[in-house]
Amino acid sequence: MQKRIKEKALELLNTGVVDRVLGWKIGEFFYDLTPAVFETAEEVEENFVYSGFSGANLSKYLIAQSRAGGKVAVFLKPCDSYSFQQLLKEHRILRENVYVVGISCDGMLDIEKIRAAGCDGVIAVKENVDSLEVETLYDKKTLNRNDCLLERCLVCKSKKVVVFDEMIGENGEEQETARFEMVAKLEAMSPEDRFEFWRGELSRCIRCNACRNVCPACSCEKCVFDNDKSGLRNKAAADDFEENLFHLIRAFHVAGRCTDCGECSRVCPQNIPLHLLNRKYIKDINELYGEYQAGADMETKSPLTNFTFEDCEPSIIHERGGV
Amino acid sequence: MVDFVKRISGVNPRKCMKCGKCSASCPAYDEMEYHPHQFVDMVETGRLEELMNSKGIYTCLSCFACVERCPRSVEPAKLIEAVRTAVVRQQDKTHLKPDAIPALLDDELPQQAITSAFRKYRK
Amino acid sequence: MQRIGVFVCWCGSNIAATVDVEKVSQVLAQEPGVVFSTNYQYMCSQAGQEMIQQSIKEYGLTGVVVCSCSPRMHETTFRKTCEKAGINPHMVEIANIREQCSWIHKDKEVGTEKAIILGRAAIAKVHLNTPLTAGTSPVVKRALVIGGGIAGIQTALDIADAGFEVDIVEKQPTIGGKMTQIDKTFPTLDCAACILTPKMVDAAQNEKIHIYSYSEVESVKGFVGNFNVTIKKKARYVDEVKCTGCGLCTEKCPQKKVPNLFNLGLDNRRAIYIPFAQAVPKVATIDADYCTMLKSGKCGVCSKVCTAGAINYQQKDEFFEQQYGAIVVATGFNPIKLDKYDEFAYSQSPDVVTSLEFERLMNAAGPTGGTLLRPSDGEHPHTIVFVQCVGSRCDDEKGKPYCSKICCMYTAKHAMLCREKYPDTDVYVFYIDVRTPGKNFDEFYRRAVEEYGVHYIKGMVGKVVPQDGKLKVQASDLLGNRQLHIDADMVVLAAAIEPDETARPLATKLTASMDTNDFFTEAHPKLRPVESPTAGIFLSGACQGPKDIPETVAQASAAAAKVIGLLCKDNLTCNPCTAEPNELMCNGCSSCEKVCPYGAITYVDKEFRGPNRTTLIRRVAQVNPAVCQGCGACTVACPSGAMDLKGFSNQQIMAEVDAICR
Amino acid sequence: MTYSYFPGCTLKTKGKDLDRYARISATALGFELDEIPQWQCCGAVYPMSKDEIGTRLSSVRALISAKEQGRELVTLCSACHHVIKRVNGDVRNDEQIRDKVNRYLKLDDAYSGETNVLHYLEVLRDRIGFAALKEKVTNPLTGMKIGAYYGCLLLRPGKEMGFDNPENPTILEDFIRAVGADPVIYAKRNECCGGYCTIENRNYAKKQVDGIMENAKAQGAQMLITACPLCMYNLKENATDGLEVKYFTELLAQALGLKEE
Amino acid sequence: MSVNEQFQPTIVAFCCNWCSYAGADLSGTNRLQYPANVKIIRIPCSCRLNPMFILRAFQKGADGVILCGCHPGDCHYTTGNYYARRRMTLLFSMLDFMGIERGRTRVEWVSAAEGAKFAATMNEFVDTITKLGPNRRLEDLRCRKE
Repeated sequence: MQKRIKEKALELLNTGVVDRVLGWKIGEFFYDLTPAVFETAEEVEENFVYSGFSGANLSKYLIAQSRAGGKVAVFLKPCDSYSFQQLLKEHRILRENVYVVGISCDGMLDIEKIRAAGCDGVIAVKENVDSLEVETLYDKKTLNRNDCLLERCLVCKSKKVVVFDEMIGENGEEQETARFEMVAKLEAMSPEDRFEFWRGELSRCIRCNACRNVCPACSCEKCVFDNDKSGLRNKAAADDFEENLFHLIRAFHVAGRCTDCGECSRVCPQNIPLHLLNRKYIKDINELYGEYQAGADMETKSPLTNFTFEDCEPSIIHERGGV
Repeated sequence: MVDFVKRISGVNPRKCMKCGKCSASCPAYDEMEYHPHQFVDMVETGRLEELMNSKGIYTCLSCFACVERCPRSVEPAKLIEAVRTAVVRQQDKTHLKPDAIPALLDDELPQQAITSAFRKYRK
Repeated sequence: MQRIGVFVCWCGSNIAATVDVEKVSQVLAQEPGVVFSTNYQYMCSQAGQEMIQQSIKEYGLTGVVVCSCSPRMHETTFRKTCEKAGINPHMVEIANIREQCSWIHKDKEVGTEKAIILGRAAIAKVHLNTPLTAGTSPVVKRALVIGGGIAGIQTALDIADAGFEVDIVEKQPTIGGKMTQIDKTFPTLDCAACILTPKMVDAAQNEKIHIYSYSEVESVKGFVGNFNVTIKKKARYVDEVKCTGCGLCTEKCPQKKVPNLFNLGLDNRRAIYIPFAQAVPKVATIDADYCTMLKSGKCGVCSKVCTAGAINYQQKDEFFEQQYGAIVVATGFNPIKLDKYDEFAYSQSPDVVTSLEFERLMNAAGPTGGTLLRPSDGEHPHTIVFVQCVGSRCDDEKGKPYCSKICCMYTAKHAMLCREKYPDTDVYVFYIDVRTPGKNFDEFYRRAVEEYGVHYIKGMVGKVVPQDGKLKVQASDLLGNRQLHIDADMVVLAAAIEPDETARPLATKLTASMDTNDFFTEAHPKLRPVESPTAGIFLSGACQGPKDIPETVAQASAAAAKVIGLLCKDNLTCNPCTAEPNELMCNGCSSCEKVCPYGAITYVDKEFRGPNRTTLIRRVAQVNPAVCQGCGACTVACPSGAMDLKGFSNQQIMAEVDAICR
Repeated sequence: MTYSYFPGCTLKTKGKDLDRYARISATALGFELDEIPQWQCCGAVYPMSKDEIGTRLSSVRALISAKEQGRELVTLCSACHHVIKRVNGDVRNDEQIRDKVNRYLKLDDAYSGETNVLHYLEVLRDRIGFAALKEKVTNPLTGMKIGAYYGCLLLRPGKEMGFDNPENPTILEDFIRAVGADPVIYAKRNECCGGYCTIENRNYAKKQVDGIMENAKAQGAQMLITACPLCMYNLKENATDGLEVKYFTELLAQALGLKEE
Repeated sequence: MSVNEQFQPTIVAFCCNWCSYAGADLSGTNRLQYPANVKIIRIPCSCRLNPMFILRAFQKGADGVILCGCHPGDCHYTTGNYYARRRMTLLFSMLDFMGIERGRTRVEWVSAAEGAKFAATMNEFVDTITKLGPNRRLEDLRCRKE
């Protein structure tokens, strides 16, 4: 895959179809791949990497890149393409300046899980279809690939690239997965337990803003939390309330726009399952207002800018049972 | 007692606008000394004693014509039944005694007529 | 820092009885920014207002807080007061310490404490207030009247008389409404047609009035002063301009078995018809449900006989768009359906009729030519029983909870006319109460009893049994304490009236509110009875509640007066509290645009300065302040908080929250 | 389709015809009536007093039987239908009654009115459909002018029974049309026959019945049909010069060619 | 707050200007009592209510927040309350999901004619909140009033 993608990047640059390529390069470690813009074939040859660690969603960078003059090529995995289309829908990306190469995806790897499997000091990972050969400072191990996938990939909602100019690999389909299982489990808990759960998680938040910075939906010109006049300005949470506030408001602002790409949880250095908040909104929206997948198409109205006369009343949360 | 009748009947006699449609609908009107609309008024004004001694409470057919047609959903039949219930629940106030039954029977009389008479007129 | 003055009103004892006004003004004087604080008996009085104006000058106030009655009561008053003293009216805030404090609390300590908190919230808000200036929007000098009955006609005539263009939209092929079906009017007994048809002709001939007959309102957009209405003109398959109304087609049409709705189905008409002789416009209409030509393509007789060549089987529904400054609703009423009340045997015998049907049976232009004959056998009825309150004054599940108001009088009229024309008939009227408030109304009813010998019986009919050509009426005579059994020839039911079934969907289109009975609600039940709470929508006639003809006409003229008052203005002052985007923060995502009910938001690509002397084109929202009504939906839809609402800004509301929760 | 079936006392004794014809017709129409085991009296009259619990219990037992079988409960006798349907409504809507009944019966599995109560006629109208019934008729009763006699209990109170328009019912008329005969509409078809008074005040019952018969005859009826054994008795025994009265099920069996001559 | 003293909750009621604020005025005009714990903030429409106002109220010490608007279908701005209805449904569901007591937030549609409903609703809401006790799960300790 890496080879085909790299060839495509070179081809697009060399034939002048695009002026730049948006892809991934190695960061501090080989498994720490970061988004990067390549302007020359040489740079691509040297630095472009695509591997099981290319989880980063590139769509958000196009807000700036599509306006930076010339044309840019981007490689989008299925879940990234939803974010891309959602941004198109919100007029954030200039479509005509982007050349989208869709890539099929078998799931991305979670280095934490590899570590958890007893591999400290990982220095290389060779990916096979079903297994991973992990080389560490100390020895070599073979792991089951499936055991090392990111949570979001285990419950992948869709293998379909929804918008592309060209595909590498076979395009897939949307799929039914148990992605709301954890949300449902929490819903079934008592309010006290839920409260404790979330306190336990959110109190670890260090307000590094990684979730916000990575989120394709959190792409405001100026975030309310950075705005002196918003009344919400807050750089660092000093108290339980502010930890709650930040994540509550963030989730509400992306509700109906979040495509469930899972980047927030992936990048959280404290491993807070932030995606559960977004999924709760998605689950509620699906149950109360009908199935809706942000970014799935350009036409359907977002549930929060839409309504029906027969919508349920807010009191439904008292009626629908549970504790 | 009035409260008891109101409670077990679930009827609010104050809803009555005194249109008389119950009495206009009642097939047993001529068999009663107090008519459905008077019933409602008498419960409201507390004249229960007279009602309880009235024969009319046993002539109500429970046909629900007054219930059906009352524009205000007062449902006089329920009041009549409540008063009758209040009477037959008292000691020795049973209206129908088993001894009296055989004389009333004929071969074709359906069982339900007897059962229902017992249910309606005895404790 | 603002320099704020606080003015606490006693409202006589209305506030002062449960709120320690002295303490309130003292405590509030300590609030930051408050440079002057006082209390006074009647702040809205001349003296009170002068005190405010003087204080503004004396202390150089930049903001004013009045602790008084509801802002819905005197906000405008105090704003004007301050404006005259030279500060922007939007620098004034009201703390509602009467309706929402002194009147609902009994304990003076509690009331005082709450009043202080409400005062603080207002002060906190004023600190963030900014001077606002209202824009203006032009008024389209044309009115729309929906419904062409007597209410609609009167309203249209009055508006036209004042020199404004008026359009009437009427769903029937002719204007005139219910009154065309009525025979005589109470209490004068003059002929309804004689007083109505001249008005219909006036309306038709008035240059300022345009009648869209056989038409409906399709959609309404816009707002007061500038409504954009789409009118659907239903296909009548006859060219209105060419048709001369000669009526030849209506005589030659071979389809003779069409129930004549004008006579409530008591006789038949043809598939092509003119509802009645004085119809306006006098133009034929083809009933598509019955016309053989339209259904099977075979016939075409009307087209052959029409010398004007007006028949057009290909006609389609047409849609017109028109701008209006004001809209008057005059959709009227209908008698209710009687299937819930078949103890009266309405569905079982043709001789049981509604009062409106009886009206047709008495009318010289009706199916019997004005001779009262039984529908079943065409015989003269000798005993007639009238039943009042059929479906009116009921428990909610049994019928209409209201009194239909007109039945007592028209029944007295019917009873009287019967006895007058046919002295040999016995007429019984069963009533619960006889309600005759109105000029000469009770006298009229008494005449029916005393002079015409109508038997008024307090009681109700319980059952009507059609048998052997008679109607066996079983009823109660409450005063006589007996059950009556009358062998009647006819039974006439005073069916309750209800708003026309088109009213509910129309209300939704107009966003005008309705009560649970589908009557339109007034802006104020006593003081603004002909205005809907929705600006620019006015109410005329029975769409607002049961009404007789004089009341309807009075309300119609009142509605016209209100419309004229509006159309006289060239411009309306807009709401200054409009939404305003901060372009620097706008993402251009269109969320706000999608929730705006007025289409006030548009987008432009704008050049911004980027870092390092670069320029950047960004898509940003723009609000048209003339169109924005200030609801604030967009402000919440905006994730970045770029959109804010003037007068109710995020900061202002949060300042109030803070002050209250402090 | 199998329904739980509650026949009631009279159908086992004086009203056997009503029951027998209903069962054979059901089989012919493709549904089965499964008599619930060990049923007790329906309670005979609906107790209008809210505090009467005892008389409601037997109805509730029948309702629970049907619930346990997971079926709808079909009744035939108007009185049984009236009582069971309304008691079920009470259990469904009146918290106090539901609570008391459940505590009284010491139920493991609380009953809160889950069973759906249907009258046989409702099965014909809503499940079989009169059009389908018409197709199955082998012996249409052409030319017969039949008056439907509803009485009171089937229809009233309309809000609770939800059976038909209480003042202008059509279900029996539609039934009569389905079996090929002509319905005769007469106003007293929902007037009380005086049944409950027949023991104590026969003359009064006679007056009621004569009024009904007179009205039906005047409107051209040659025969009346009913669903109520008590009405049946009354109309037959207390009429001065009455029309023939049959159970509607007999007419049904006849039209389906099932009635032995 | 001493143990003996009954807990006096702070309640913020956001009322739309056209229906509910007028409804609140009407309950005053009719002298219908409801506790002084309720303080009303006037907003133009229920759709003006930003979730951050609710959170801000809780932060600063409110124990309950209620939104009152025109009945669906009667919105002065046609559609505002439909959006508010969705927003509040989702927000309240989220608060519930995070373990905040469901009773602390509420939406009620109150027309200008429903003074009695307004008072009844407020009585009921104050009662609910009093029973729930002080808001502890969504408060800013620094803002706590002692």
